[in-house]
Amino acid sequence: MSDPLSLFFLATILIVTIPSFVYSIGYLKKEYSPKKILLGQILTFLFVLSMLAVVTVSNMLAFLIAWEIMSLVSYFLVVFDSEHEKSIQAGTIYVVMTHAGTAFLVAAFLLLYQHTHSFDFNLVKVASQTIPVHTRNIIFIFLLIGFGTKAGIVPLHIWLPYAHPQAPSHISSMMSGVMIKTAIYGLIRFIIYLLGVNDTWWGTLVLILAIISCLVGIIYALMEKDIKKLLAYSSVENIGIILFGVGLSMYFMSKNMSYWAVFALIAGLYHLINHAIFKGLLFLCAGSVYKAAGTRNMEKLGGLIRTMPITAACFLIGAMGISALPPLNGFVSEWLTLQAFFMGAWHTPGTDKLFLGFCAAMLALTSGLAAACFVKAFGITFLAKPRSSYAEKAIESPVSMRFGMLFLAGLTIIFGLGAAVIINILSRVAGASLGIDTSAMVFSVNNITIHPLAGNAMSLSPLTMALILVLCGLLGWIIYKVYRKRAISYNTWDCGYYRLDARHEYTATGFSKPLRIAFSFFLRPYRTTKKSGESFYHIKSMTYETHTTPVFKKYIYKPVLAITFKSAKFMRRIQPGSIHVYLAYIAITIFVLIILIRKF
Amino acid sequence: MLLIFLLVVPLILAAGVFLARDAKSFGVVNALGYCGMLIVSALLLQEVVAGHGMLIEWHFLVADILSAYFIFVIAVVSLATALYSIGYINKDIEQGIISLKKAKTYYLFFNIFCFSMFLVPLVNNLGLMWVAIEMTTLVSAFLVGFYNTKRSVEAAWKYIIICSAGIIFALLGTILFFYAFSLSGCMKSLNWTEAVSTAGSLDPKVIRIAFIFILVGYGTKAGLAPMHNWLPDAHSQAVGPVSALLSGVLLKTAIYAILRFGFIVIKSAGFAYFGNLLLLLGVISLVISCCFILIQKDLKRLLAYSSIEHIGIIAIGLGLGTPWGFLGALLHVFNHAVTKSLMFFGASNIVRAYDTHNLHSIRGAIKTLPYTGTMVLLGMFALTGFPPFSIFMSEFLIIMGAFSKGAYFIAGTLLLFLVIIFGAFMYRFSEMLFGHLPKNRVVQKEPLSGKLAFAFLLVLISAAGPALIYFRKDLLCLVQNLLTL
Amino acid sequence: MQGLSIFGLLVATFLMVIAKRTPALVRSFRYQSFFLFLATLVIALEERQLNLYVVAGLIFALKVIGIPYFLQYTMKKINVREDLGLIANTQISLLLSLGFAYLSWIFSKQLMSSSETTAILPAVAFFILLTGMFLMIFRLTAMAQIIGLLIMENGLFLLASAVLGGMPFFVEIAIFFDVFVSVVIMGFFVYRINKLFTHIDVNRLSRLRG
Amino acid sequence: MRFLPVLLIIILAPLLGGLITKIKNNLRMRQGQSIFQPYYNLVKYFNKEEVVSGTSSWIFKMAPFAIFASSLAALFYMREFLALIFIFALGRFFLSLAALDTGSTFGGMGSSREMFISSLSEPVACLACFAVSLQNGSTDLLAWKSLPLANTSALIAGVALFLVMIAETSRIPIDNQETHLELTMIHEAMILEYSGRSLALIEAASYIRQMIWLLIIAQVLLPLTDPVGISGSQWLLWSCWYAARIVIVAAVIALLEIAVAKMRLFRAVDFFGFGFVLAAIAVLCAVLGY
Repeated sequence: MSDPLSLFFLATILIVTIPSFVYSIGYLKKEYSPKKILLGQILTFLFVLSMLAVVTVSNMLAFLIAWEIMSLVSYFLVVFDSEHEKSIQAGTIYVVMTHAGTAFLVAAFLLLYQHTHSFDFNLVKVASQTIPVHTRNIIFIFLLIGFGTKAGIVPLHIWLPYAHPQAPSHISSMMSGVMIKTAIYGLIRFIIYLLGVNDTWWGTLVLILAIISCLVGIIYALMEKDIKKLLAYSSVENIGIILFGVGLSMYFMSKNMSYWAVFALIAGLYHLINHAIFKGLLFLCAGSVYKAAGTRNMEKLGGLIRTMPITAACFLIGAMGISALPPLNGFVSEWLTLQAFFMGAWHTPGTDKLFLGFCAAMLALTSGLAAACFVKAFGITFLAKPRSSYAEKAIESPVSMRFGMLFLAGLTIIFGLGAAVIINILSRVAGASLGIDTSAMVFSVNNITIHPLAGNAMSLSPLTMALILVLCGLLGWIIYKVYRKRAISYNTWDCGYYRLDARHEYTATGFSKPLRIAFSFFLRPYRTTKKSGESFYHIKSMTYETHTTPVFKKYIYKPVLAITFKSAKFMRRIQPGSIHVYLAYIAITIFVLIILIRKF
Repeated sequence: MLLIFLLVVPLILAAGVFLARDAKSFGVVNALGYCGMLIVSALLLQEVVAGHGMLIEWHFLVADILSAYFIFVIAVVSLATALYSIGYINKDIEQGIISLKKAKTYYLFFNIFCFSMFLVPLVNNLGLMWVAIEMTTLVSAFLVGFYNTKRSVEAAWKYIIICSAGIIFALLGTILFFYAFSLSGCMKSLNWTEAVSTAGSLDPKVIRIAFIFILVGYGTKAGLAPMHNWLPDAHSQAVGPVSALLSGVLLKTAIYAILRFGFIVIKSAGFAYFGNLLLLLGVISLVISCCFILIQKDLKRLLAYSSIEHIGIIAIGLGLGTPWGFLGALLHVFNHAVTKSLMFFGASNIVRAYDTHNLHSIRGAIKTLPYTGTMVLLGMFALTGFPPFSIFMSEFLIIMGAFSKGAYFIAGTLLLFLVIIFGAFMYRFSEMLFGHLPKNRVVQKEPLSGKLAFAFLLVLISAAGPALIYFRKDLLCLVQNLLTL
Repeated sequence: MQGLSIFGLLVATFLMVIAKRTPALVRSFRYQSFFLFLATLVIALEERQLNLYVVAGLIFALKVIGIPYFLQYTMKKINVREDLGLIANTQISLLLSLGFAYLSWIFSKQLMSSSETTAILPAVAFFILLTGMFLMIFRLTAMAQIIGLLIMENGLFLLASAVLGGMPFFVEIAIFFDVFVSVVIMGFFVYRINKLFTHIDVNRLSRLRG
Repeated sequence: MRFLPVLLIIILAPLLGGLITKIKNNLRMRQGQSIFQPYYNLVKYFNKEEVVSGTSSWIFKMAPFAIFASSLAALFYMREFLALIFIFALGRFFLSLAALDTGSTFGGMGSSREMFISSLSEPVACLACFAVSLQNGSTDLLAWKSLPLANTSALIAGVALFLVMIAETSRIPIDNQETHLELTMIHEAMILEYSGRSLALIEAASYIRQMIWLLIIAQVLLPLTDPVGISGSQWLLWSCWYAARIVIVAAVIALLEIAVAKMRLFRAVDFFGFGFVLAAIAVLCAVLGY
């Protein structure tokens, strides 16, 4: 397959994987033995190869094989630190979940095959219109579950926060940045491109899932102390944002609003590549922090901005991008998505407007929470005083790692400023995958300003915005300089208590407390206090912990597993080890079969 | 001539045991012999496929495409086992677990066992086929009870009694088939070649009843639930290499027998009857084995139950009756044979290194036995149906067959339980293979022969998948001919 | 004449069902085999087939003399308690076996779909078969299981010679050989079990489970 | 010509702050400071020497410019509400970071609360804007022209926006500009470490931001068409009314501030919940065409 869609994903993959690969050279050194490094690099190479295969093959069977190989290799990479119990568990959860997802894909593909008698994309596309409606719906659901597992759509996200952090950081950046996007590719390729959308409820369902993923993802991210886990949860959120675009485009497609379908898909794809870039970047930065400080726990970090300036700067850019701050790329894509909602709703008749408005509001809430989340992530990790000896001994990471980070940081800015150019390219991709001719559609003027639907007031030019911001900043600076008063350095104000140290700083947990209380209905926070000392009245030490209940794990996955194992244990009784019983089984089988002989 | 060769070589080797000086050299000779067997069987297969249709020698040996295929499978696995045995038995002698004499008896029974298995697909006469299968039981019983421990003898006893009792019913079924033939008054000799030709004119009622006995009888031997109970005991207690033979091919010979009678049933009583029975037993096997795999703590038993699962899958594939499903099932016979042999070799290496079967007390196997560990890891993924390994392909074909027939329930069940079983495998094996290297364990050296066996099997496993994709059309034609013979 | 042999077979079989100790079982097995030999001989006389004569001869040689002797020999060599260990006591066993008799009568009438006279021998054969299975399931010791197996085979032979006038000749021979070998091997294993466990109560062989 | 209103806003922004304080004081029967006090303050800050926390990094030094820039740049994006929200977010982002940078507990507290409040306020703003945009199909709220009484949806949306504005300009009941009591303060807690010129810039920025909010809300609640093709006298009238309605909104704020008490922080959830419901009703009205 070499249509724009495939090429777009090809580009996305390469953009992220190449710098990550360069980064890995410095990252792996001294962490592992040379032999293991070689193995790791080979696996990484295979991983990238399999992802490329996934987005380029034009045959369902080949897709399936590439898909499974991708899962397999990524599993090996997740358990790369095979000593840690954690990574083994993470790997197991990951590979089992994704395999379960694949089962649904197999079912969906075979249903497609049954009605179209071909595995080839083009032939399937031609014949797919003949499929009866209820079968189409079933196929859609299966595809959604299958790819949703890989993409980490809530509540199928359960593996993601375990697997992504456990892998080596360059792998985490590839997994979070690119691999989960292949699932989005699958959704677009199979649902939008091959199956074609003509029920409104498809889009609606995807939008609802998007809302849930966004909110759940970002709320969990806010509660995290482990920086890589935080990033992983934020990937769940961003997948949600991408799904906003995709689902909205499906929705408009079913309403024959082709222009807005294209526009929404553009927004989705734009956020997809943006997230690939800045999430890749953030994971790389987190990795270099981990390598330098030896811990991922934010409560033990802090003050790294002095010792690791480059990493800090890159992380800041990434954080700004992901918090949708102008004029960086995240801002552009979220703005596009919101506009898609606003303008789309304006052109949609009827009370669906209310639903669309609600979605838009939820998106806004998400971006607000995301900003909070990354203020916390950057502020606690890099600013103020070091909170532990880990953070004090940290040093800036080697050149190759810095290159990887700086490259992606640069892209974060470029994809913000160059929006007007990129949007034209994306319009072709979206058009091709929706089967709409976009040559007549206008999305930007003179490659500077995004200006959909010429004549409408709505327009945006990140480039000019950046210019204005810089100029205003300069103005402020000039005013600042005009008054040449001296600035003296002194301790932070300590209310007259002269021993202010890192222990007085705000912690990650403390930072997110208001939100923890606000969302307590969902997070169900609880506290554990441990007292130690020879007697209850004479307590030597006390430990006090706050936890949040992992709702999905506790109320969905655990019970299912429990039931499975219970029934299995029950079945165990049929084999008590007595030969007489076994012989009886044979006799009984014969009797039963002969009695029921007419049934067969 | 080929057929004779196939039967004579094992006997010669069996006789050769008495001349053998030491176990190792004889092991090598043994392996060479089975190399020859493999080549010959490959020639046979090629000749049959090339279109000479059916080879008949002395009127009681016959090889059509089906039997040639099964012969090939048996040859492959027995070669791998012969290779693996060299190192394994040698080590047993070094560690003083067994004497040279015992080693010789091992090779003796090994060869007779192989002979009996080769006999099953080759004999033309359905009665003699029964004899051959019963013979496999009797011989392999010794290999199960080889170490003469309480557990192994118990396993051997259960194995021999349950299988004999089951196979008695198979004989009853055979007699009833014969009765049906005599009713139609056309033949007096139970020969397969005549049987198929006259199958059309048989009395369906008798055939139906007879087939139930055949199915339960040979099903017991094939390990179809709920007659499977001997299987985990026998396979887990047998000598390391022999477990592979038992799981890999012995079960398949029983499947072969069922198929032989099946063709007659299909012709007289129609496909639906044959299909439904197999589907029923297949699904039951799948479900039950899944339950036991979930809670299994014994490494080799785990693999044994997975054999039951795969036999169930094969039964389902055959029962579907769609060409894709049938093809998938037949290919699955081969794929499962090679993969499971690899797993059993790996398992017995691990069991020996840690001298325990208990999965909970085995950790960091991939460090203790780097080579074996890697192989087992890959084999595990192959066994649970991950591409690019071959089992993925055959399972995919079977599910495809189910869909093309519209048997959504079957397909759904298959998918569901495959996933659950995969989960169980991951859960057990990831803990066993990875994790910290235990204190008292050191990295162990592995014999070359074992490594060779692993490499041989792995090549087959990885090569078969792509090959199947490449040749699937031609294979389909062959199967369609088979179904319409 | 045939009537006598059928009568004898039935009696012998019921004797087996109510047998409490191994020697009794072996003895009644010998009676059964003898009447089987008789029945086969009668059929041979009717059908005038050489191979049936040979089969009858073989039955006499192996099942009336050879195997029972071998079994007694094994029993002597492993001197364990002689009782069979009844899971279902004799009365219940008897009732059940009556049920079996009825069942097999129905079954064979279904199967033979012809006059009742031809259905009677197969019915007896099925009955013997069932009884053998019954003994294997409801008697504890290893010996009982071996004998149960042999009884089932007796049933099969009766069936074969009754409905087919014997299988193809070399098949018969092969099966006989097979039976003999299997008995020997099982005897060998009984010997081993006794050595390892100091009993042959196979119900207590339940280390391997689940 | 385009820069004239911008300049005007910049110049008048502090005055508005002074005005609100004045109204409050008068309502409290006090003399109160002059309405030009904000200007005096700014000048004073600019002339004071500055103390910078030793633990802080370049983030702390750079933040004031970013904040100032965001407020100033916002002036050019008043006709694109969504962009406006994001630009404000930029300033807020850096202010919160700067607050964390000094390592003081107050700063952390302030930024934590600020992000909490703002993230809750954003959906309300978005939905309200959505309601208005359903009327004229664009996110340009200043292009809103029909009379509010004729249009229920815009009125309700305006009220929702008003609630958001209260939070954004750190007014009672969400925040309180007047005290430095650690229980209550949010915005003040963040800028606690700032002094001198930096503080001046930040203050100026927040005055401008407040002005922008007032303009928007005034336009939504009491809309006014642009002065095209009207004679001098009418133009005078127009500008008077233009200023008057801003003053009205300011007065309402002042009234509210002395009327109600500061809420507990976590009550903010209910506060914005109410705002969200209002906005949703506004959308509903818009859909039903009221």
